[in-house]
Amino acid sequence: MAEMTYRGALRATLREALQQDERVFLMGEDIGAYGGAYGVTQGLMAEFGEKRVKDSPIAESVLVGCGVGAAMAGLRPVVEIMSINFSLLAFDQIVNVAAKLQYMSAGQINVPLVIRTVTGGGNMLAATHSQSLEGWFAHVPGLKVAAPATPADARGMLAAAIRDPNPVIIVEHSLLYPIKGEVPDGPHVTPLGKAKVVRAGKDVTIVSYLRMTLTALAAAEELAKEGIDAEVVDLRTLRPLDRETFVASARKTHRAVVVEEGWGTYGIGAEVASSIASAAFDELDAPVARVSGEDVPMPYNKELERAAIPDAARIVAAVKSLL
Amino acid sequence: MAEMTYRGALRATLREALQQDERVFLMGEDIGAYGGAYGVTQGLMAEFGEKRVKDSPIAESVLVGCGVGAAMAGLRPVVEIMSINFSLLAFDQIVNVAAKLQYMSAGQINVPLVIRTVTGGGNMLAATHSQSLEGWFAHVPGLKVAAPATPADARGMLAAAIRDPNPVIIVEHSLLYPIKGEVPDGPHVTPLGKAKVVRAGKDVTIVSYLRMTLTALAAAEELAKEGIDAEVVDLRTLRPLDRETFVASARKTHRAVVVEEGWGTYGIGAEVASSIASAAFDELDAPVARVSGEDVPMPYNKELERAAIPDAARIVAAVKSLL
Amino acid sequence: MAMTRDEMGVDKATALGLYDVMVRIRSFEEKCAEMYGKAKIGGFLHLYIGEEAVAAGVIPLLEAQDTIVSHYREHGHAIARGLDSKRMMAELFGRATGTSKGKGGSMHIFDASKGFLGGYAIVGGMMPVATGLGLASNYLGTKSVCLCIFGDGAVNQGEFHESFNLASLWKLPVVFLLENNGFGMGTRVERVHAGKEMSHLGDAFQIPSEQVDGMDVLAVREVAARAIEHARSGKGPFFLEAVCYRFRGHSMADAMSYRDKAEEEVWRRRDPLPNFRRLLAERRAATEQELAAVEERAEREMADAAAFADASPNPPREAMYEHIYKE
Amino acid sequence: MAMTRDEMGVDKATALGLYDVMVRIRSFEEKCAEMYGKAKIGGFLHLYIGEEAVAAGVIPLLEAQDTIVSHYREHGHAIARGLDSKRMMAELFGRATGTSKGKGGSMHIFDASKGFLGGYAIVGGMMPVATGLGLASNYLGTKSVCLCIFGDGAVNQGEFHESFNLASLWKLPVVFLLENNGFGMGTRVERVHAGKEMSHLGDAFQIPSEQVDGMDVLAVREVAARAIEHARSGKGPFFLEAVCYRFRGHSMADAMSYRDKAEEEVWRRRDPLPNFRRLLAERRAATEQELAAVEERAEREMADAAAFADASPNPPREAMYEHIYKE
Ligand SMILES: Cc1ncc(C[n+]2csc(CCOP(=O)(O)OP(=O)(O)O)c2C)c(N)n1
Ligand SMILES: Cc1ncc(C[n+]2csc(CCOP(=O)(O)OP(=O)(O)O)c2C)c(N)n1
Ligand SMILES: [Mg+2]
Ligand SMILES: [Mg+2]
Repeated sequence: MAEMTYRGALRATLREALQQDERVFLMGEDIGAYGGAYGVTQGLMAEFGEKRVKDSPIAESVLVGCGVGAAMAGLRPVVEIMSINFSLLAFDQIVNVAAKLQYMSAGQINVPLVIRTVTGGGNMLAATHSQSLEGWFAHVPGLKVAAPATPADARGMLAAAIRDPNPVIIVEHSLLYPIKGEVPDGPHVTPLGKAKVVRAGKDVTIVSYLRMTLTALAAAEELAKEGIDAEVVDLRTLRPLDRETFVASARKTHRAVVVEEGWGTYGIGAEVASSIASAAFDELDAPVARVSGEDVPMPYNKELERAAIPDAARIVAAVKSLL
Repeated sequence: MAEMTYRGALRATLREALQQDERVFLMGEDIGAYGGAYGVTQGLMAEFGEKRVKDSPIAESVLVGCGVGAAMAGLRPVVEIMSINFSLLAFDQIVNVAAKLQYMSAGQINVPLVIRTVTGGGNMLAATHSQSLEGWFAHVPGLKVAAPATPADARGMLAAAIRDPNPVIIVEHSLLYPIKGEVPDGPHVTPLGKAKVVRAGKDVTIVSYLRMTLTALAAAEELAKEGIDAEVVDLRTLRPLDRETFVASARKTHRAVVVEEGWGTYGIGAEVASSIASAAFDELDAPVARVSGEDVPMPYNKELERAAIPDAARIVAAVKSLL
Repeated sequence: MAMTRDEMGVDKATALGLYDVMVRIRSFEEKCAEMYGKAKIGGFLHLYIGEEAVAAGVIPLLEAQDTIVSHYREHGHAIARGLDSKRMMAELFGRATGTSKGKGGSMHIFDASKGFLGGYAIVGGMMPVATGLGLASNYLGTKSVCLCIFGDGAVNQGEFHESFNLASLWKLPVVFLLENNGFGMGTRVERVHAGKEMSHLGDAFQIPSEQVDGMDVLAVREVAARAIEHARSGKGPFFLEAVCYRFRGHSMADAMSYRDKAEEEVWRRRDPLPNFRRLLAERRAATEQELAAVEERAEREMADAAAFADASPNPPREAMYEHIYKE
Repeated sequence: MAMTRDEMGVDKATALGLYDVMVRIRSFEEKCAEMYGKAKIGGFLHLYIGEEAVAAGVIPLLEAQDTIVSHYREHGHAIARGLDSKRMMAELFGRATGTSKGKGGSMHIFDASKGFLGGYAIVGGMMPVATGLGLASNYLGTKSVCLCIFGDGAVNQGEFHESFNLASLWKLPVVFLLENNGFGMGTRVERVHAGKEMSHLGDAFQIPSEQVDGMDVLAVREVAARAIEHARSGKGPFFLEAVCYRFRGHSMADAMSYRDKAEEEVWRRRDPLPNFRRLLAERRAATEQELAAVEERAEREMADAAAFADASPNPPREAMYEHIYKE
């Protein structure tokens, strides 16, 4: 085990993949000379050269489509979209091309494409740079969507994504990049599609993902002080969605809160809550509570932005409302 | 009251708006000389000229963005995107521009833009032309999303959309165009944001929208034969979502089934089901059931396509599973 | 007098082969129209009739390792690439024996074994994909060329611009083949495109371009050979505009009220099939028997294809859930 | 000898006015940098320092009914358009007195009363919007021109192409102003754009283009006058490329390791402020006192702006829910 930042874990995985597999190459805006908007790819162009690490024009649609074509031809492109907010310009290539080629060709073609992108708010970047849109990709059959909350998962899930024969979108959170955590030594692969109980507890289940998992853990600590023992489930992969793990937890604790950073209405939490409410219908002692980002375009002002994103206090309050 | 097709009701409303308000103009691919891919705008270019009815290049992003700019400047553009599947190419203009300008300008600007588009399957158009993606727009604060199921609502809601100072997306279903129904004489406006009980019943609530409302009504007839009295709620507007109406119904009947044509996972039904499960927690006698399109890219083959889209039998079965 | 190789630029066998491709395409398309009339084929059906000289002029020049991505009007390209007409027809019938086991339909013909990497039904959507196939060729050093086929409608999409830029920037071996048939659905090119000549759109990206008469299979072939050679030799993309005309409606649903009958007549007189047939006969490149044999063979082939399709089973219901993810 | 109007193409008062605009822009930007250092400003802050001659050369030529849409590096454009520096600074501070009540920030400055219809932070996103503003001008017959400002990075986006085509096709009165400062973030133009000269991108659309030295305010002004006149007279769009340089990093977070110091030095010697100041003095278009007064006034103005912003309240929490929908 070594301590690594989330950013460092991602970079180590990319390096490793570049070293081990000639078919792997990286492509994205400012990932080379600049080192990536968030520094994840720092140094990789210098190390691997421009064939393996490609600075692309600001043209998200061809950026993704080029990755799709290369993946069809047997390469393993890892495309960085600087922000998930910019992925809207590549939506057609992702949803209508990457996700569907395998199906439309009845398996003649597969698209082992990885898209890394950054989601979420908290940096005062306002409405067009701060939304959490990963739920849209998670709606699409043919895509996988991973959202690692820890350096270990970032390493393991990115490695899994690069090995996966399907298009995988990895959503990262800019506020997680500097966060440190233990990472197993050497390469490791975290299977996609498995949620994880990251804190065991018996009184209530808190289901969340990405940065909100950390917030949920903080809330659990708060609750512990008041004698409430929360179990925290990290979804880790949004598609395929591992319902079993969180439903089992809710069945055990009889209460559940679902937390997400994005907009609530038609959000990720709706699917999770409705899954729990159905599957654990007879075991629930209270309605499933949902905590989400406010249904507003992200405001720039720091205080408003903070208020628009769930914090531990809101999760604590939601838990208490169920008791 | 007069009998009109859904297509005719839309066309009548467009004509009326073009006649009454000089600021209204239509823009879209093949809406003029060709009359619209589904014939909704047939004859309007001949009647109103090319200033008011504009054939655009196949370039969805500038099509929508042009509408946004014109709306900002005080016009009332009604933009047709031939299929909701093509709206992915305009996603950024819809989500990051149309929906957010009012907010980012703190109300200095508003965008009275109407986007009409066609959603859903059933015509053997396969995976890139048959998906139901309106839930994505319904997730976005700043947008309104209307989905009329009847000629009367098509007329009233399109009229409301054209009067609305906000961006409104109207999703139509190609299989509804030829369907006839009673439409009030003269102009009428159906307020956006109000669901409707389209069939009263006491044993179970079926919530749906657009074409699935017709399927739900058919299922209700089937159920009636077996002595099961279903109440059918048509959502009509996906955003703002009128939770009160369907929650009240579920509270009354103690059972609910949510039906949608699109993919189930992270679908519209998740929000509706989770809202009911929470708000009617103490009144429900069974978990909320969800019926949705299969989680697959739409297959071309007629039988597979039919199997991928909910029908009355599946709704009937879902209702019975709750009793 | 028998034609020499020089007079037509191709030898007899090749010339007859080009005719064969065109005839087989037309024959396939006419069979499709007939089968659509019988409701054996559903969805949107876009026929290639009138444009055969483009596919026949370009595609037989490709090598085995080359790839093709096309639009939804791709039957002709698939036939020219040597796809099995039986399996194609079965696909249009939605049958389990189809190229995509009935899940793709007319707009999504694939045969990866022949580098035919799909019909794409989102206008312009194949262009970014083509850049990636070009990139892979350079990356792996395979010298394969990607032929990217699209219509005049796609020229106005942003992806056209993005793909041209990237392909030129990275010197990707892509031949961009524009089939300019004068219309995108019911809209004339001039009503939606501001440029005088679409082929000029390559200039600002330093992509060499040529415009060619898409009704003349030999003219197309000549320019296409240069285009492919350019791409294969590492000089980057080439932009080839074939000016042509579709004789049928946009799809089977199209009544073509927007079309000028006189204009249509002019183009019909330029129909590549009878014209090339006449040329072959005049130049004695083929005997009447040989020509008739080609036609009869094609007709039989397509009748067989329809029979094969019709006798094929529908996919089982479980097929719906297959090929979404690969293990 | 005092300069005549002819020698500079503008009269004394106008010339001093141009200097005033440039100085005020720089002064505003330097105050921003200072306030960002004090954490009064958050998020991404993109400074316009070095590019002042572009805004000052073009924007004062616009009329009251004209509109502007710009990118996220738009402070200079807003100042040149006459927006209140106090309310702009308050916006950057996120305060309730800001142009967008603190909800937009640096990248989203709006003042609809001045036709300043926004900073857009999605690269290329303002271009389609500009076509709509142009359309409205023609539709309503207002003769207003839309100035659409974007960077070299946006040129590679598909929306550039779509917007050029539509604007030319429908003869929309849009002046497309490209601020080519040589870099998109840390990437040099040549590494991501395949063309030799971006200004040629208008050719295929029949859009007249000109390239101008963006460090020379008078040169910019001269070409801009023609561009605006062209658009206003109903001839359709004009494409103006101003070649310039940004003296600071892409945003405050940028260490500029990718930049060539020698190149930077060359450009710094072309700094439009001292150069234009020297010209004004040489030509006796302004006295040292007048010039110093401009500078002092600007400094005071921006200090006042910062003080105003700092004294302004944060928006109340409820403001978060306002302006999502209009009743
Ligand atoms: C992005 C997108 N917009 C609209 C359509 C609907 N559509 C299908 S084909 C077509 C016309 C395309 O014309 P062109 O590219 O010239 O090809 P042709 O049909 O003439 O071969 C349109 C508008 C689509 N499939 N995709
Ligand atoms: C669609 C999109 N992709 C990427 C970004 C991130 N980004 C912001 S500014 C920028 C560089 C833009 O460069 P340019 O257009 O030349 O403008 P400049 O900053 O030089 O003024 C990038 C890549 C973005 N905002 N939007
Ligand atoms: Mg065409
Ligand atoms: Mg730049």
